[in-house]
Amino acid sequence: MTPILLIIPLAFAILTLLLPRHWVRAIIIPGLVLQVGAAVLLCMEIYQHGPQDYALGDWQAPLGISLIADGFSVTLLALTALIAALCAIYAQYFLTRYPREQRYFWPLFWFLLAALNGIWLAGDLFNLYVGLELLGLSAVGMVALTAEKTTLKAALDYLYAALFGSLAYLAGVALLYGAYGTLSIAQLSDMAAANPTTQVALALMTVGLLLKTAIFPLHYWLPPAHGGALAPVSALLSALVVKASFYILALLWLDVGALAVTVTAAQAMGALGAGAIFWGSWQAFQTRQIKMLVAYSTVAQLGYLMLLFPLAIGVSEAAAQLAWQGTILHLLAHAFAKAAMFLAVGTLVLALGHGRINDFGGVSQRNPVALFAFGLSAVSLMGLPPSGGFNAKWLLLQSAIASGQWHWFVVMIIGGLLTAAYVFRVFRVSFLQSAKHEIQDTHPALQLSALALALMAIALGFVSELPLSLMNLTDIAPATMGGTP
Amino acid sequence: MTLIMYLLHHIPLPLLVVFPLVLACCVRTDTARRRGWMLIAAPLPMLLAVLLWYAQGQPEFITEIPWLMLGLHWRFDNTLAPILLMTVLLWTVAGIYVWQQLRDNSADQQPHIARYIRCWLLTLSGNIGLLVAGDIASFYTLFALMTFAAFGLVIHTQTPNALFAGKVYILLAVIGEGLLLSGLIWGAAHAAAGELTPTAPLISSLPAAIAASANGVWIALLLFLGFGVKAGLAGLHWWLPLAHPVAPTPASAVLSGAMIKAGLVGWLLTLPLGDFAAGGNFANVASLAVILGLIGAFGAALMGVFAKKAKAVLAYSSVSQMGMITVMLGTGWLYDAAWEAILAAIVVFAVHHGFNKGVLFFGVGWVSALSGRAATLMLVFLLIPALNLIGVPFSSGEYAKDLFKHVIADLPVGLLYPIFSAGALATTALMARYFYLLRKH
Amino acid sequence: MTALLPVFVLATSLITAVLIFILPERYYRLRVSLNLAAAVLKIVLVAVMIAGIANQVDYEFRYELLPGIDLVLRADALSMLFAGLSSVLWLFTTLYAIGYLEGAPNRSRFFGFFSLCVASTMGIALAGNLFTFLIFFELLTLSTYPLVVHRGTEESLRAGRTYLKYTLGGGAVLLVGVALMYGLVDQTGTMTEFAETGTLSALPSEQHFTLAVIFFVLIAGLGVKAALVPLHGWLPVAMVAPAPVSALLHAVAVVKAGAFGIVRVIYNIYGVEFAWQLGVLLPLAILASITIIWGSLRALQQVEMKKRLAYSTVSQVSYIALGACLFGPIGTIGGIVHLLHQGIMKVTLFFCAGNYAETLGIHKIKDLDGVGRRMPLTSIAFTLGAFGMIGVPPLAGFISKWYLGIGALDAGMGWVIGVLILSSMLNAGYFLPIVYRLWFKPKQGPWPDEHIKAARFETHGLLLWPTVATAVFSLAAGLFAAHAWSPLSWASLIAFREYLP
Amino acid sequence: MTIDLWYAAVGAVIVALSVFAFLTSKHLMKKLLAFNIMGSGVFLIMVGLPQHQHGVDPVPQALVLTGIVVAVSATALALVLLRRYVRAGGNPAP
Repeated sequence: MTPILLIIPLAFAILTLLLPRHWVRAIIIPGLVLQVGAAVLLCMEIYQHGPQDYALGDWQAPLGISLIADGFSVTLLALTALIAALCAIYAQYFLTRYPREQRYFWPLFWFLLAALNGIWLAGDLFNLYVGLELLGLSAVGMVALTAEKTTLKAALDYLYAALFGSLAYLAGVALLYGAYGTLSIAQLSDMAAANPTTQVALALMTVGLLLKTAIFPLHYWLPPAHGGALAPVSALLSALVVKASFYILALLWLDVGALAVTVTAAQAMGALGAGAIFWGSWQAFQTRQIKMLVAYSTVAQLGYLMLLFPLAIGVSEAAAQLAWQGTILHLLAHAFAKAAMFLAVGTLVLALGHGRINDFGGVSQRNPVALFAFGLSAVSLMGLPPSGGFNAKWLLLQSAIASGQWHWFVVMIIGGLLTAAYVFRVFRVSFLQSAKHEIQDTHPALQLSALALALMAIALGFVSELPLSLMNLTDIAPATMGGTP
Repeated sequence: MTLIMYLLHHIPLPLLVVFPLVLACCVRTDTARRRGWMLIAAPLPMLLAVLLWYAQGQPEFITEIPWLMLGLHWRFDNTLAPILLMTVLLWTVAGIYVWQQLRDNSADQQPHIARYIRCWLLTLSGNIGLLVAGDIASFYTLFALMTFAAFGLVIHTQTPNALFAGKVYILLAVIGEGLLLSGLIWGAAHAAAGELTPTAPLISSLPAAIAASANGVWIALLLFLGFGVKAGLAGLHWWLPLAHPVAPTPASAVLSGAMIKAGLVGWLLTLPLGDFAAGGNFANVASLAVILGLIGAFGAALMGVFAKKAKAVLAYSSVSQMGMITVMLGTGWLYDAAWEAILAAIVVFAVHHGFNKGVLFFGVGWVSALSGRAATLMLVFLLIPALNLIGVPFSSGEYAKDLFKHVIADLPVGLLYPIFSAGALATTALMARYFYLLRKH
Repeated sequence: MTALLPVFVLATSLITAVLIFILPERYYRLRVSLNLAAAVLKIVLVAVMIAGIANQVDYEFRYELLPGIDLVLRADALSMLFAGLSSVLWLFTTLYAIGYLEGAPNRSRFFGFFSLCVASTMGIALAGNLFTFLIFFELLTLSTYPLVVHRGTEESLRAGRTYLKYTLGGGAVLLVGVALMYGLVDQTGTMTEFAETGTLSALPSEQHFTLAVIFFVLIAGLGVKAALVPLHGWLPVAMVAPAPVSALLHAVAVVKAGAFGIVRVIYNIYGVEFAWQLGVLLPLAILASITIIWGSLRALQQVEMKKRLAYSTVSQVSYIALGACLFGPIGTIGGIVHLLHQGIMKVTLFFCAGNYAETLGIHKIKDLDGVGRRMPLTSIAFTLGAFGMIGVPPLAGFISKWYLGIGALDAGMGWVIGVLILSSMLNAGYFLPIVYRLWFKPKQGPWPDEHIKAARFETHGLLLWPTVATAVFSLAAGLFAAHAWSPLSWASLIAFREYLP
Repeated sequence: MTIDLWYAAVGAVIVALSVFAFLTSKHLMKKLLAFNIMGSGVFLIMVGLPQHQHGVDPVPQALVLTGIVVAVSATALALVLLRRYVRAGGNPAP
């Protein structure tokens, strides 16, 4: 079952590359159905039978590629499939205005999916590297789709950051392999001790991954890339791609190097997160372009993910558990909400013909559904109930209380208010009665796919139990990662 | 007769009080001029009921409706019955007066007839209602109804003076209601202590509760001052001389004759007098009552003789007369053994003053409507109530005052007796001024 | 069935909201019938539940949201008081809004958020624990913002911003309080359930200081919506909203949610006896008293009708908090019953203000001269509402004040009487001049902007009859206070269950 | 010091130098070159260090092979983008 999730996207990537244009359009829906179906089936299998190891082609590690499907990875697989499917539906209608870009979008899209699935399933550090590189390359390609000067520049910056980050990561891998002679995450987590080699390796990998995740102050490449790309691309990048490198980071700190990391380092990571929250929010509050606002919002929201480290390292098991659960929920909620937000914003920009926030008057009358989707996703981002974002924030707050780390508590509360501050800028103007510009109608599918994602972000607030119970099905995580194995 | 008896026993008291309210709802702007009869009809059922009740020998008569307001408990009270009778009669007569006015063409000059009639009926309802209300909530309700509705009567003419008088009236009224409400709540809290559902306690339970309370003095003071606004207590009387000259004549008559007694009724009902004062330490408040009463009695007379209008003189006279009643009340409060007798004197005095003052007010209207010999005849007729007020021998005033003087003759009150007697001089001066101003007119 | 009834009650307005959002603007009749049908259905459901509660039926719906944290919808006597108020007023406000917004743009959006707002209110009423309460409390903020800025003018947007600053800030503070409660105190997950007499008193005395701190954090969060001074700044500004919104915000939704929350925290989390022992009630009572006086003083200075009413709300809502602080059943009754009484009286006043503005274009108090003749029914309704606010019997406000006063004396806080009386006098100070202008002043020149000519009635029927109805309610609530089905009796039931478990 | 460790040490020096070049170079082409050199350094470490510790090992060889493929394709993509960027009027040395 497991490798199908890699085979499907790769197959479709090649198909869409080779087939003529009208065929490409025809196989989008079947491909999505297959992908989502496979992800759901795997989920159910894992749910019933527990985590699975799979050696690709029966080649055993270390030379073979081992795929590990546990609760965490299948959750992310399902998330990826869902979001990708909705983004694809959106893209299908959105790209009718971009025939040239459409040609390249679909192969890149499928490669991106393959890379993501590969990362979620990877059982060793090197496969993660390959996945990261494939992910980076297809993401850069997608950013560069429109081939305008600004997007090319953004794509180049993104590419250089990704490459530099990958190499830093690879250097760390080299050190770890040198020291322990294995790349398997499961084995390393037993072996890695708190010695300088491990710590240097971790430091190198961390820097690389921070750069790829665009954590403040290494976030410089993200806003232009995410803000400049086409709407469905931005949605995929913000919702999924940055999460992949964060996933690896979390794996490194809480699993592989759990014995080597120090509380001080974890607090420093948290400080970066706080910096991201404040700086990203402030920038989002300042910017004039709606897409940049959403992109900076991603910078800020990624900061919450960083709070996992101080909240889960060096604290009681219960607090760590809460932090871990909160982070997972936040990751999921942000993925849904941010994808929805980018899609909604894309629709609005399409309707208005520009992205200047201050000229958004009248949008609420002509594009209510898109605006509503934006609003719902904003609810989740602000961490207001009922939403996945709220549940995530709640768990993180509880974790901060349980471990007595009041500074992070304060950061999160203020962060929520800052989010509200920039999000409501958009609502404020959208309620203005006077429309300064001609507003065009947009295809309902555009609005509805955004709304569907936003509703998922909200619905996550009611079904948080589901991912959290799936999460507990893990065999690679020690106690700090997910409770009972 | 049995049918009437049946009705008397089974038609609840509230209907008699609500009747004027119903009438008020039927007044319409375009036909108001032809609705003068309502003013006469409104108090009639109550008048009938009281007379019947008297005819039956004043049996115990209570209407209870537990689900209305905080539990309604209304009754005819033996002590208050004379005042009730006087009030209803006065309102009826005043109603006739207004009805006649409305029939006259001169009434065309008066705008806002509908509003006037409505306010009249509302005030009437409150005034007669508070005399039969036995629970605190409805008593206060009707008291407030009377207070606020009377504003419409005070400012009816809409002249600048009337508007100013209205302002002073409403200001003092609101302050009075405030004092009153705090006193009532405070008292009720003691009366209802230990109960889980403090449905409004009966007003008759207040004196005992106040007497038993550690803060009784303060509650009593609040109530004394709160009702004092209505009763024209010296210092709180300012609205009276302003309101009476500007209000329409019949309105002045009921204001001074009937409504002013509502304050007195409040005192009689709520203050810990008689047996309740025994052992209590209300001497300070009681002395205050005597002192304020004296100041009112003579101070008002002093101011009254310089008044420029006949009705203002009558207003000061009302303050003065109420001052005498206050003195009587204070004395009775100080000497609880004598209270029963003094109470009788107070009631008689109140009824006597109500009737006579009413007639004197009507007189102002009558005299101004007449001329020549008829006016002179009227002046002569008006000597009767004036002399009554002064208390010349064989008059109702003499009877009322004598009742009181007999009581205090036996009490160690020192100079009070001669001073009280000197009150007649003050009244005489005022009456002289009244006739002078009428003649001049 | 007993578990699902609270969900149904919530769903009536939630589903209506969704349907209205989906319906295109032009389906006027369908939208109206949908809205009204839902409102009537909700009243029926609430009535069924009220009857059930009186017979000790337990309505509870429970759903696990997060590990160890449940979404609980439970109907108890107190929640039914609030639910009854909001369902009845929803019907009347909707009727009024239909008339008020006739021909205006964006009605679909308006009624959608309107229903959502009522759904949040219902959720607040039925919330069975602090967490659930918090969810709906925040939802309320979100659903009311579009209503406040509905007109889409610069002014309303500014007002919306102020509104958000306060309410989101308050929401964050409440979140802090609730999170602290769960994190520091409630290890078992049962102490944050709303239970009669509260459960915290069982905790050891070392935790009492923490509990007191959390209490004030919670109150600070709730106090923003309840407009406790100095957190009341949003309320007068939010007056730019359309009249039915103001009516809803002031009478049922926002300020009541705050006040209701305070009552919940005191009675069902801490338990009034325990809160009294902690010594947290006296400071709150003093704050509430300051609010009462301050609101009245500010109301005196206002020249605009709605602003004056807004400051009056600031003052009046704190009666509820004050009543909740009075330790003893009578004060409790006073506070709780005022929750309802203030609602019907204030909604009446705002309806009247809306009628004056919509019919004659009158916004300033000085333009009200002689309106009583032109709009007698509205003016009678206003007079009733105003006298009720002053506390003149037999109107609803008198009953509240009566119980508050006696309750204060029972609790040994006699000074509260002074506050009540002073406030009543100030109320008289700012309401009586309006009443005076309505009835006694002659008309000065033409009306500022007469939209609706007097025909069969003085104004549009849908504006008039809801106003009259709520005015009659506020009279009836006082007149029949001792009746078994009066708000007062229901409040007494709540109080007895609190004090005599 | 084995020869493998020497390789690893040289790799580390190369990485250090190229990181410096990557960070300080303004020109995008130079950055790309620095990246490639950095890659070589990392590969040297990758092969050298494990062989120093555990003797001859086929795994690093396989890994480096994969790494080179990835680096080449990344370089190709970067070159394409760079060329398009310059053609679109972008300045390669901002």
